[in-house]
Amino acid sequence: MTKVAFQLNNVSAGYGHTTVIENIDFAVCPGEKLGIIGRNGAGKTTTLATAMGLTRLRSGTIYFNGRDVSSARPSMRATMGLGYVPQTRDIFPSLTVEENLKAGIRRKSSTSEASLLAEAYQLFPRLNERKNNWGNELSGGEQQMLSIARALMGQPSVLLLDEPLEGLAPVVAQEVMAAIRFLTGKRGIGIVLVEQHVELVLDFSTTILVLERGQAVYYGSTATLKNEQRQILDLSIGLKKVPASAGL
Amino acid sequence: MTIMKNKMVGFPEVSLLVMGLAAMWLMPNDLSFLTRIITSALFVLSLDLVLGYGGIVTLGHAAFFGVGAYAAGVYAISISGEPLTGLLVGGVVGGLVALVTGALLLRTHGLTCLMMTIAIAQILLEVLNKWRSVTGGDDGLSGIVVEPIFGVFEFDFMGRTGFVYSLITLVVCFWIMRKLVSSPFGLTCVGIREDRLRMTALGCNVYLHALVMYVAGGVFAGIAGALMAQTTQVVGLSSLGFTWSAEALVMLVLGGMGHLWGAVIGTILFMVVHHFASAIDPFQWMFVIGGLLVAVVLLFPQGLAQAGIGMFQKIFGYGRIAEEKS
Amino acid sequence: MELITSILIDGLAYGMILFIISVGLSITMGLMRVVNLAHGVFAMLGGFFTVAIGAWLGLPVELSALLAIVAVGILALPLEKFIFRLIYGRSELQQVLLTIGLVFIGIAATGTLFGNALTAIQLPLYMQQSIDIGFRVVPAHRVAVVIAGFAVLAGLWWLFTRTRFGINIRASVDKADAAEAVGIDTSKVYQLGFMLGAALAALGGILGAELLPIEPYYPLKYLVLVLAIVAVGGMGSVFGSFLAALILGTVETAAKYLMPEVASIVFYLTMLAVLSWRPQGLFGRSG
Amino acid sequence: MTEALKIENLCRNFGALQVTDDVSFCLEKGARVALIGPNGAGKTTLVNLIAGSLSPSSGRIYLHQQDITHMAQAARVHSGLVRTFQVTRLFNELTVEDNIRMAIVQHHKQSFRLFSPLRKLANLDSELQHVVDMMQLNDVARRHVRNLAYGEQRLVEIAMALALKPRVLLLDEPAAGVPQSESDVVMRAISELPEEIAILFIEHDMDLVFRFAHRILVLVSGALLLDDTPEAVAADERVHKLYLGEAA
Amino acid sequence: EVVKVGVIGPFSGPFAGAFGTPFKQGIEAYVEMHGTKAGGNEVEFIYRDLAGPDPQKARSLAQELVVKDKVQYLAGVVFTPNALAIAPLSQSAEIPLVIFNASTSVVVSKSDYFVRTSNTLPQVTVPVAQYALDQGVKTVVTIVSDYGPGIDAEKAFTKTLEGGGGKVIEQIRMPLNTTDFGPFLQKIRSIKPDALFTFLPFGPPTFGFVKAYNDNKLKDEGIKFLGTAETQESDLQALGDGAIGLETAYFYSGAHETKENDAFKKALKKVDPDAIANPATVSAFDGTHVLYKMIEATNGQANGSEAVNAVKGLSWESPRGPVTIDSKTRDIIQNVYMRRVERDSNDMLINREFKVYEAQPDHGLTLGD
Ligand SMILES: Nc1ncnc2c1ncn2[C@@H]1O[C@H](COP(=O)(O)OP(=O)(O)OP(=O)(O)O)[C@@H](O)[C@H]1O
Ligand SMILES: Nc1ncnc2c1ncn2[C@@H]1O[C@H](COP(=O)(O)OP(=O)(O)OP(=O)(O)O)[C@@H](O)[C@H]1O
Ligand SMILES: CC(C)C[C@H](N)C(=O)O
Ligand SMILES: [Mg+2]
Ligand SMILES: [Mg+2]
Repeated sequence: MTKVAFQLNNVSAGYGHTTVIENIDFAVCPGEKLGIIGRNGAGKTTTLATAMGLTRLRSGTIYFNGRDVSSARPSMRATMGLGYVPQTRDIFPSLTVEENLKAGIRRKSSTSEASLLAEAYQLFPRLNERKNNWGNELSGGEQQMLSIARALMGQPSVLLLDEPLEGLAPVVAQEVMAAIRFLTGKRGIGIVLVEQHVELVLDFSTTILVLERGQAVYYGSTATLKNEQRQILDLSIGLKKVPASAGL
Repeated sequence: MTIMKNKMVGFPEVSLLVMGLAAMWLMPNDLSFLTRIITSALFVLSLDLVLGYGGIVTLGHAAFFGVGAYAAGVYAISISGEPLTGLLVGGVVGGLVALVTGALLLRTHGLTCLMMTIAIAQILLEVLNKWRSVTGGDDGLSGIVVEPIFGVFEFDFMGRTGFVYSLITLVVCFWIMRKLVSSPFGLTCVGIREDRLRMTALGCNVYLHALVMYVAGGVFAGIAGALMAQTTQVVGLSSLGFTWSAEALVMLVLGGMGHLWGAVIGTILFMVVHHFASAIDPFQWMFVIGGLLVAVVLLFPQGLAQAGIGMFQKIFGYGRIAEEKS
Repeated sequence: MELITSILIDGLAYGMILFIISVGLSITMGLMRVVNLAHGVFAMLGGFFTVAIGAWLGLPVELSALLAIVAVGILALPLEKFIFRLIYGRSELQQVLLTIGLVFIGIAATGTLFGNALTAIQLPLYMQQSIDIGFRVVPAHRVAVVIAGFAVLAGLWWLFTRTRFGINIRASVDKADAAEAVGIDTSKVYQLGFMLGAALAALGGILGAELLPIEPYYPLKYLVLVLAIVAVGGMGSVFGSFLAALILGTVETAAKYLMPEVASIVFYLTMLAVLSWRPQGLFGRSG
Repeated sequence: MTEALKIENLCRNFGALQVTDDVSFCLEKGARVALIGPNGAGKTTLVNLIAGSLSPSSGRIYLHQQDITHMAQAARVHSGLVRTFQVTRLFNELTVEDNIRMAIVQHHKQSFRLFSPLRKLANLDSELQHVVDMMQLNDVARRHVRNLAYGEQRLVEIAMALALKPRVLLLDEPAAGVPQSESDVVMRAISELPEEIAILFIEHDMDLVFRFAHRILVLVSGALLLDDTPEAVAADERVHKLYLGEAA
Repeated sequence: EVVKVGVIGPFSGPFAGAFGTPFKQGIEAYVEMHGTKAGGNEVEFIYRDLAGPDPQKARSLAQELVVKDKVQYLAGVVFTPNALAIAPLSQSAEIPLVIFNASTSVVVSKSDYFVRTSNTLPQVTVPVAQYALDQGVKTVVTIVSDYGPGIDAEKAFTKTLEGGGGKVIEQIRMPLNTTDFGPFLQKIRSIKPDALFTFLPFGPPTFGFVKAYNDNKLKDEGIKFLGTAETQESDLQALGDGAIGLETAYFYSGAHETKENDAFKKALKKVDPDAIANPATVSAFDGTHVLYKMIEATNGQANGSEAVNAVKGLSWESPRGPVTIDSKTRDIIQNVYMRRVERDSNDMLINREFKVYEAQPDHGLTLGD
């Protein structure tokens, strides 16, 4: 069995007096593709933010490369190789596009700045065109690209993606998915993907976590869910059918 | 921060009046101090309109207080010593100055607006300073004599009439302001405070609303200034100085802005602490007031009024009235 | 002609002092988004420490000034950690209130420690000279301030636009969470940024002491002046502060030569005019 | 056919970048038109221009035959031209109800009623309830917006637009961040709006576009590439290449 | 019987160093030397803080002291507007106020119960002008802070100088918040008068002005410095070597050599080892003397008119020299000394007296406007 890269153990978290997620468990191995789905407000974002250390942990433990990082600062986790693409994109408005990318480079990176930048621009040529613009001058989709590219600059070994395709044109979305597949396959990066497009997640992931009101209602192989436990999808996600789009 | 919080107390004006009369009865020898608290409270309330409800950051609000005070003073000296019209004159002049200056500076916001308010107040101060023949320059305007109210109640040496007169003025103004902030206009101003651009997209003329609120603040500040001029019979340049603006801001944030009671409580607290700290040890009172400020910001970021109400609700089990009623 | 040259020379020298004093605030306020009205406390402490260290260790003033700047930087550390950290991201007004509180405490504390009188930093002899340029003289320390001003400007420009630290600090301020998530240790960045601001304030306090003498009320007295420069320059723009300081300095100087009685009105009118023309300040970015 | 909104030769540039390039089109009463295009094509900019938060370098905009090119943004809203934002902009410190009330007050131009209490405003409650029902916000109506999940916030965003009783509605990615299952709620609410409202919506989700749009505008590099029926757009080679990619 | 005296002054704020603290020290030095009793009555001082010119607050502080604390006397007051604000109250309540500073001529006439132990500006500027004439100074530029006292000084100086055949060729009024004095002094340098006459409020402005005078080498150009309070003791050491040689006219020098002054300085050191003997300290010291005399005369009973009458015409040897309370104006009549700054044997800067203008009244009233 492959070594677990990143693991949440019985984790609960929340804001103020309310607990938003409860007793969540999951583990990601190098190269593994974990999908998280759930309704609006089910706690997907909270789960990723807790994994990153941005939301305070109520109880439970988080391991990264065998180390207990439950109380480590987010920057510490990032330095250890945990990447995060937030749902809100969080571009730095007073940095230019290129500076935004540079901000993502880790301190002890072995690869040179230039080659990291080149790679990012290759993935998103659009960013190259806009590299001297301020972060807040980008269009919504461009910001999304920048946010993904910035996370990749840190050469993460595990990458947390919160709805990375939102606002991307279909062509670009396909390219991004291709890039992510490439990263898991060739580089062995573990991926945790939160997405609204259930079909896409079902198609992409090997393991899946289904959340309902902050609780895990399913955690296991995607195939099993698809083939044997379809009713969970109907109940939790309210997903009836995804109509094939008008003949396209 | 819902706008309906002022419903908390059934009849705020009655409570205010009772509180004031009780203070008068308890501290008959402190009337001049109490009167000063009242005029200051009215001034801080007017600042609350502008800042707490209008979201206009200002450190030049004393300008309206000052011109109101000078206007009332000059009116009393050279036109008529009748006090009520004097208040009116102060309010009108304060409002007019707010209208003219607001028209200029409300196109900006944040630090820029703040600095412009400072600059405008400073310029007005310089102008009044130079205009010695009317204002007395830096010697101040003295010799203000006010006639008895309704020709009956004479302003006495002990300051009893002055106190009751100020208290009633405060209560009436408080009532008007409370109406103002719980109206649709009040809600709109809160929206502007939170996000101007969003309000524009809702079809709101941000500039005009801000200006109206600013003028309202100017009117009440002018009335407060006039009240001060009438009860102390002198007006000095410090009445429109930076320090006075800053002090009012401190009082407001102490009590909690966006909340009329906050303005009143903040004023009382600050002035009482200042008064006693500086009477006990005038040499070191700054430690006390400085420490108080730091402590309040760190411990009660919503201001003391809000913290007090929270405590009250906890103890008496009121629950979350404010949120649910709105 | 001589008049114009005189105005320009004096305006430059005055403007540079204003720049050096306010640039630290421009950094804490613009880059770190903390409305730090207690900025002047650091400047004042720079002055007091210089004198105290000089008297205590018997060092020449240049050295004690250096030590004083370091000392203020170090003093800023616990302040950042235990107080300022709690108010990052709070509303501007809360920051205003808390830092005014700190100003009061600072005034009372320095009054108690160093006395209420004014404390003069004795300049080294070569700084007390004046340089004769024919039709007039220019005091040597003003020349030194002008040089120091340019050095600070260049140094900061390099630091903020050409180094990783510059990226880190701007990123941390924009979105602290996101900065953490990409591996920037924001608390360290804030600490360094804050120390830098405080140290620059101290430098400004020391270099500017000839015009704005060191005394306990310093932080309150020159607050508006310093804020004016930051606002006119545009928050967070070092170059903006520089230009604003020069413009306001020159305008005020010109008024002093030509119509002294209204010099301060002219200063405020200029400020009003610039701000109505460019509400975000000369070099501020909107949004 | 009655035209609700007409755009003529609209242009706008940021420095050297031509973001809107000679765009002309027309929306009739009751139109349900989708605006699609690659990221950074200038869709949001176009909405900004029409709504009046940006001013065009040249060209004209007509609302119900009236030239509004130089009309202030607020005035356009009162003439019935309403927009939503790609990234939600709500009053986070207020409750959902107060957010919607805010819009209702503006719509009725009641905001200069200085001294009469809010609750005395006629129809306030019924209109509020209507909008809340329409967007299925009953459960969260009294919560502070800042405590809502992103998807829920999107619904509030649209609710506010509806409270303004628009005649022409510009929606910038209304369903972004709303889970698939619930995006139906959003789109259905929108499509069920009274017939006479003309709607222009930006959307990257092709399912929604093809389900709800009667007509599609394709914007590429600031210029209008196509203005046609969904069938024609779906069949167009260029659209596939530039935007949809192979999968759709 | 305890007699209470309310002292109003800037005990906090920017003026605390120059006025508030010296007031307190002066009072305490007097008590140190003469005990806490005046004619068998225990005297109690109540201090109230009034940081700057703020007439409204002045008035309410005074009212409170009278109404609540039941003081029989008021004392202190640095700023003219504050004194003017107290006048109606003092008049109607018949409460004497001994003014320790406020120095505009008109102040004392505003209430029959005001007595002043400091000075007026004309009182000290007329002698400077006479001195200038004596020295053969022909042309002068006056440069004063643009506020009441500054303008008083400018007028008194100009009138006296021009009356004696001199000429004021330019009058500059500097805004109160000026920090950079360089341009003003450059301007004077280019005008090249024989001397400049200046008046500035104490503290930072004085410091900046004297610095600028040196930096711009006006002395080298032969432009004499004529001032009044600029070199007063609380600022003097901070001025440094640049102050050496400056000539000013004022009513008190710490270096005044009499046994009264020595005793005063000794008492002051006992009160506070760091205390500096300052004009403000002496005014408070002498003011306390006046208060004691009033309390003695009324035997601790509240009687404003009797108290004030008792000190009209009162003469005594003050640390500053011989003084008298003018029985008509209730203002102080005193010597004005020309002093020059030098270093004493302890290497401290001092104001060395070198010429005396004896028994100067307040010239403000005689000069008119
Ligand atoms: N800062 C916060 N404070 C309080 N409650 C919050 C906060 N952020 C989120 N919540 C609440 O926590 C719950 C889970 O939110 P979360 O953002 O994790 O949901 P999600 O599954 O990511 O939803 P979406 O699909 O809309 O992005 C929601 O009910 C939300 O209202
Ligand atoms: N203020 C600005 N300054 C410079 N360029 C800008 C500015 N605002 C937008 N742009 C650029 O204009 C182009 C169009 O932006 P716009 O937001 O309209 O795109 P969009 O079509 O809405 O894209 P998306 O689908 O990604 O939201 C983008 O390339 C963007 O970077
Ligand atoms: C600061 C002082 C010189 C003030 C002055 N004595 C006055 O009467 O106002
Ligand atoms: Mg989410
Ligand atoms: Mg867009």
